[in-house]
Amino acid sequence: MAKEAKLEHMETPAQLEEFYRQMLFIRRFEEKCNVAYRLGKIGGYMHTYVGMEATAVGFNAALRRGWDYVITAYRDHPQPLLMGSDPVAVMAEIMGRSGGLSRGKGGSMHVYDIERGFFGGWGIVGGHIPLGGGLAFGAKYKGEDRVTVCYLGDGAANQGVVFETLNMAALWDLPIIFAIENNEFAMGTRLEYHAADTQLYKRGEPFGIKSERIDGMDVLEVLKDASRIVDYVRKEQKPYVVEIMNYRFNGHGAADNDRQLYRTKEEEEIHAKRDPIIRLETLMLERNIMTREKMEAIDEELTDQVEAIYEKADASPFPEAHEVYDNVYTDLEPEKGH
Amino acid sequence: MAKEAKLEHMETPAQLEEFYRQMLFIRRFEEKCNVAYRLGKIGGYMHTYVGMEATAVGFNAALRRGWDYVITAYRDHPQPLLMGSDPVAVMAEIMGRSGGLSRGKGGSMHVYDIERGFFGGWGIVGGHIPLGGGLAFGAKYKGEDRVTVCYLGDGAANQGVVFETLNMAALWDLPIIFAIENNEFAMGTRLEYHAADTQLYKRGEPFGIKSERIDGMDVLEVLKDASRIVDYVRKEQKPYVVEIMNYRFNGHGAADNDRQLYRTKEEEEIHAKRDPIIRLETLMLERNIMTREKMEAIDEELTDQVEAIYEKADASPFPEAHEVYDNVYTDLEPEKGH
Amino acid sequence: MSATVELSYRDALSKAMAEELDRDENVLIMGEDIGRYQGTFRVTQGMFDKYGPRRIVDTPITEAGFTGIAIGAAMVGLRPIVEMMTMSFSILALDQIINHAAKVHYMTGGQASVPLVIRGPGGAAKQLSAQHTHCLEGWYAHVPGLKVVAPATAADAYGMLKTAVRDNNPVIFTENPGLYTVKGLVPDDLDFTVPFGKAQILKEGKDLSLIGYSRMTQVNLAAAEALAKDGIDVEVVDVRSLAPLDSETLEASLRKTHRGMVVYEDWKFGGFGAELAARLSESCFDDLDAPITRVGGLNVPTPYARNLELECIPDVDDVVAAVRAMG
Amino acid sequence: MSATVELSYRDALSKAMAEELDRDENVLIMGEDIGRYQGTFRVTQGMFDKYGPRRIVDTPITEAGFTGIAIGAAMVGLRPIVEMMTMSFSILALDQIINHAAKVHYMTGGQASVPLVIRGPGGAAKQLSAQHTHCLEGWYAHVPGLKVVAPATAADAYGMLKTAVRDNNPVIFTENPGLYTVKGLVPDDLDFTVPFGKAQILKEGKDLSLIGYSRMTQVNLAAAEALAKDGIDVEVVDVRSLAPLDSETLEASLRKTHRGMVVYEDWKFGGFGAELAARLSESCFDDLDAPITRVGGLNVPTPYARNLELECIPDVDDVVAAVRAMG
Ligand SMILES: Cc1ncc(C[n+]2csc(CCOP(=O)(O)OP(=O)(O)O)c2C)c(N)n1
Ligand SMILES: Cc1ncc(C[n+]2csc(CCOP(=O)(O)OP(=O)(O)O)c2C)c(N)n1
Ligand SMILES: [Mg+2]
Ligand SMILES: [Mg+2]
Repeated sequence: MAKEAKLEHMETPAQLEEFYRQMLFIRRFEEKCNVAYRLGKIGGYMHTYVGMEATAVGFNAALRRGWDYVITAYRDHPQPLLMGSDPVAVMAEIMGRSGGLSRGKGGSMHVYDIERGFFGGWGIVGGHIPLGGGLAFGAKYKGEDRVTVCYLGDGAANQGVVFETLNMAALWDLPIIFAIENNEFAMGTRLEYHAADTQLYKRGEPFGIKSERIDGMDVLEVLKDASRIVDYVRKEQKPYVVEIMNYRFNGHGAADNDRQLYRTKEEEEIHAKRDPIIRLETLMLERNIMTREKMEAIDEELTDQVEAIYEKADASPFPEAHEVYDNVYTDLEPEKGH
Repeated sequence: MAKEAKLEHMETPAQLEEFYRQMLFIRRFEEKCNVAYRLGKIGGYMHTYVGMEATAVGFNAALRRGWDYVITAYRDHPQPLLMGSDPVAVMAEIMGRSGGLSRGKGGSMHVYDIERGFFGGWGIVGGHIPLGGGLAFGAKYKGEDRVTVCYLGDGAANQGVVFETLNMAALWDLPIIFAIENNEFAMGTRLEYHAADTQLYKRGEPFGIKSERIDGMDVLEVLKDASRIVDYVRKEQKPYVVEIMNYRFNGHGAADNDRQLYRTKEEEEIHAKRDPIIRLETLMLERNIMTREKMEAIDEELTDQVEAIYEKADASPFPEAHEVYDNVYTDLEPEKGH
Repeated sequence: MSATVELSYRDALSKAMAEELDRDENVLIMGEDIGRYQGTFRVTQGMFDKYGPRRIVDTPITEAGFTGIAIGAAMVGLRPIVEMMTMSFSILALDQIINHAAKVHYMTGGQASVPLVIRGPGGAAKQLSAQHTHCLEGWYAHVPGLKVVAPATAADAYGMLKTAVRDNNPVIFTENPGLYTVKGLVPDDLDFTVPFGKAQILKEGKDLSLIGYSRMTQVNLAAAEALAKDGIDVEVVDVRSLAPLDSETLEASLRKTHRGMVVYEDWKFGGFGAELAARLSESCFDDLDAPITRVGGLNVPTPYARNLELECIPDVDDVVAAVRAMG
Repeated sequence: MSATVELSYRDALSKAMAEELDRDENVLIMGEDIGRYQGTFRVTQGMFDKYGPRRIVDTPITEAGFTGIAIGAAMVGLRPIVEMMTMSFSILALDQIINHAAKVHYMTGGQASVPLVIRGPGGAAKQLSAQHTHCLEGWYAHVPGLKVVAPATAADAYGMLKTAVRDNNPVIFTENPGLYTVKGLVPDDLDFTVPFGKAQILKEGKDLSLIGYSRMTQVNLAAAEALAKDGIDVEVVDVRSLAPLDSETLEASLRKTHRGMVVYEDWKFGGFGAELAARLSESCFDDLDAPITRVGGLNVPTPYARNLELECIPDVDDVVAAVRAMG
């Protein structure tokens, strides 16, 4: 789905349409996931990206496809979709089917497409940050100019291992971007209740890492900032901390949807005005780049696409029972049976 | 040994003599430990404080005795000596004898005198930092105006749990001083090889914690800074980060004494000029507060004292075999036998 | 005997904690999303409103850090209850738990103690995948200085949690997602406590001892019922307390039935069931008509796909089949 | 057969690593004080000078962080050897090891693998006190996805470390402070490897099987010698590889001797010896003339006082006494 974007082409009609399609596709995909979850077709913990689309889309456009590495936590559906994974395989994985990227073993929180440079998909808050450091370490060790983007949440930014990794990334000049997606909540805990200073980008500073805060609800802003940052990291071979301010519109996860416990309807309404899709629609309308009708047609097209993806995924069978023993080791099976 | 110091009395002859005695006592005590280690009277990992005396002595003088809490890592001999513990019990613990503060179960790295507010004595680098936070949490919870001093090394300052604790200390306004003793080495690893930015006090800043760097080789400077910081923490009920620049003259530990592997003789000679004891001697001589003869007499007195302490400790028997099962639980014994 | 009230396992836990909070000012609860958010599994529901932020402490996601803070606070007299959102996350705090909490009393030669409870759900919920599905009770039970309990009934959840809060040692209190809705009669008595180190026979039988704890005890009860239809009279032994362990009750059961099977949800290889089977095989060697067998979880990271996940966890059918296979 | 050379266990490890560094550019070593400081136990002596900071990476004291970095690097094709200064410190990296390294291959459905070795000394050195003295091999062996080995001889140290480096799975390679100076003949062969999953009989005997691994195998060999003087002919079985485990060799030995004792340094309660004893009690039930017994470390945090510490660790006298007590 994604194309490589050059800075100068950033605001062409074609690019804006591409961004529009990507964000809307993610929105519809995630909404479908929510429906499927309620139908019992998806289980466990599932976290959607609704509201935050501009961040992944903008950042992805700044990366070299098939070359750069991306790693994130459990809110991981949009990344593989943007990096070129088969969306049916993504959906099938979320549904725990044998057609899934990991043959149903990972699920919503653990989507991977290693071949395309997408390294998951992790459930232990903060746990994947050093892995991200390792991806960058590996690239540097081999003399490849890959950039690693390591996404993490505002809540994750408190875990100790994050700081350990920041220190080593700076000490060893690892080409990695720590992209803190500050959506102001860690599950039901508001930013102010979990972070002593809510300006999270500052956490790079004691390690001498260049650090800044950007707006994550405007896809064009994200692309502009991301391109500059990615270029810096690739060229300077140094880490970077970027705090991306965004907001999730849904509950924390499909199983934790009681938003009234931690924020008000009024607050949500204010943030709804930041909706990155509406923002782009407004811009395109203002500039006469796209008509309302075209938008609706695209929406219909993507909704149908998602529907078809879902149907195909749902046609994929559950893994076979004996597969439970596969992939524990690369070369042997574990002792079997209860 | 220690007395409570008022700022205005800081530089009285009596206070200077007291500091002189404290630093020299620690020096002689530690040197005796080194000898005992070589004689096989002490085993395991043992780390002395030689060279760093001004830090513990100056800081201790700023604390309320029997009220404030102190916790540190394995380089823990000076603290109990300054806080009023029986030095024979300290030495006996280091020697693993039943007369030790913990009846020989802790050893050099795990000295405790809980009654006097000294909470050890910990061997996992960084591990005691949240415990320090907990001491401060406990004091605050009970509405007591105790201050907790939590010492840690420059190497320890990289461990993730340190940052986790800094965040919570700031979030919850815990009355704790994170006293980073930056002696420029973590075992055989020089500061520049383990810390991306060597100004470690900066690590408090992303949490909005007041932070500064001070000279830890001048006992009067330490007292002045410590008094100001302790007052702030007690009054404002907020955490503080202070990076104390000092230097260890011995090897990392008695078992790791090959200093040539990581630093030069020349470098050591330069730092030897910062010796806090010589510095105080020079000052006292300049001000005609103490004669060389008096100093020598004090040294002799303290050396004899340490000798007597050692003899008494050495007369203490090893714990009895059955004690191996004591103190696993407060109220029951573990299953016995191999 | 005091009156009883029917409660879910979850409500029994809540009730125990509320009563202990009322009884002792030094008791407090710490954890992620336990306050304003009411707890992920709702065990602390309503408590933040009632007791406020001083007693019900919402923490950042820093398991090592806040567990360590709880340990330090316990060393100066508080009695924290740390909720792990799931026991899986306690792995991040393991150094604090096994190297600090468990060793303070010993390393200080008895000068300090750590009255601390760490509680939360261990074991499989439903499709939480590999990183969120761990049974850690065996690891904890291995560590001297920790007490480890795993109640299977609402009454034990209530009585053992009170015992845990009043204990002066660090206690690992394992729950199980599948137990929260299990109901049972609970004594309506502020001072009802269930002592640690006592196993219990939940159903008497003469043919075979089914030995388990936590949710597997419920599975064993159901298996016993199914086997009764076959005329196999199973005794269900609920271990309850892993450390200290009540070997006597287990041995007495085996001396009666001469056959034993240990059932546990954890990975079979190297799990706590191995300790139970090893010691009973040794101590009851002359009393056994057959080897002590084990039924445990599959030795694989827990997969997401529901059908594969169900393969992993021992259920009633697995236990029944294993008993039948013993002949 | 290639020629052999006499080496200490330590030098065998060094030699294996140097040869693997030479053989494969993607092999590197990470750890605290392993480079400029030459390694706390000097296993990496001289390597920093020879291979430089790219291949021999001195890390800050951040076990979780650098282990995670090694895992990530392994996912993109490097083959890091992580030295834990002592295995005790690996507890801080446990989440990285068991939740990440061990599960990557499974959770990705085989897309990624983690060719990683984590090695270092486990068990008691001398008076390192409670926080520095842990045997963790039992915990690791419990985790699906990890391979866990614990060689007892110089030749196995050499051959198994090479196997570990060439393995595509995360391998926990436990050494023991007491083994570093033990000498043995080592094949002088760049491609000598010892396969995992094979136990070995180090001394044949007919009266009793003494089963152990790592340093306890050396203790068992000495005990066998002492017992020979009493006319007790002991077979010494060296497990070597805990996961995968070679049950066949262990069972075959028991079927011959009809008596078994499992010896391990770890805390007895819930240690890996329980798994060995439990499975062998079950699989060899009909072959046993006596219950399988266990000799393990005392169930206490390791105390500092030398006499108490010595109480804790099983030694030759303890094993001899336990064998005699079996009658
Ligand atoms: C170590 C650990 N602790 C707790 C959890 C439970 N948990 C899952 S997501 C989450 C909140 C994380 O918030 P944030 O990092 O801000 O990411 P967001 O969900 O907002 O994207 C929590 C507490 C976990 N998965 N891992
Ligand atoms: C978690 C952990 N990792 C490694 C060690 C080994 N070790 C003990 S002290 C030390 C160096 C610590 O240096 P620093 O914090 O600067 O304190 P200093 O010794 O200089 O006082 C190391 C690596 C340990 N004890 N714990
Ligand atoms: Mg968030
Ligand atoms: Mg230092």
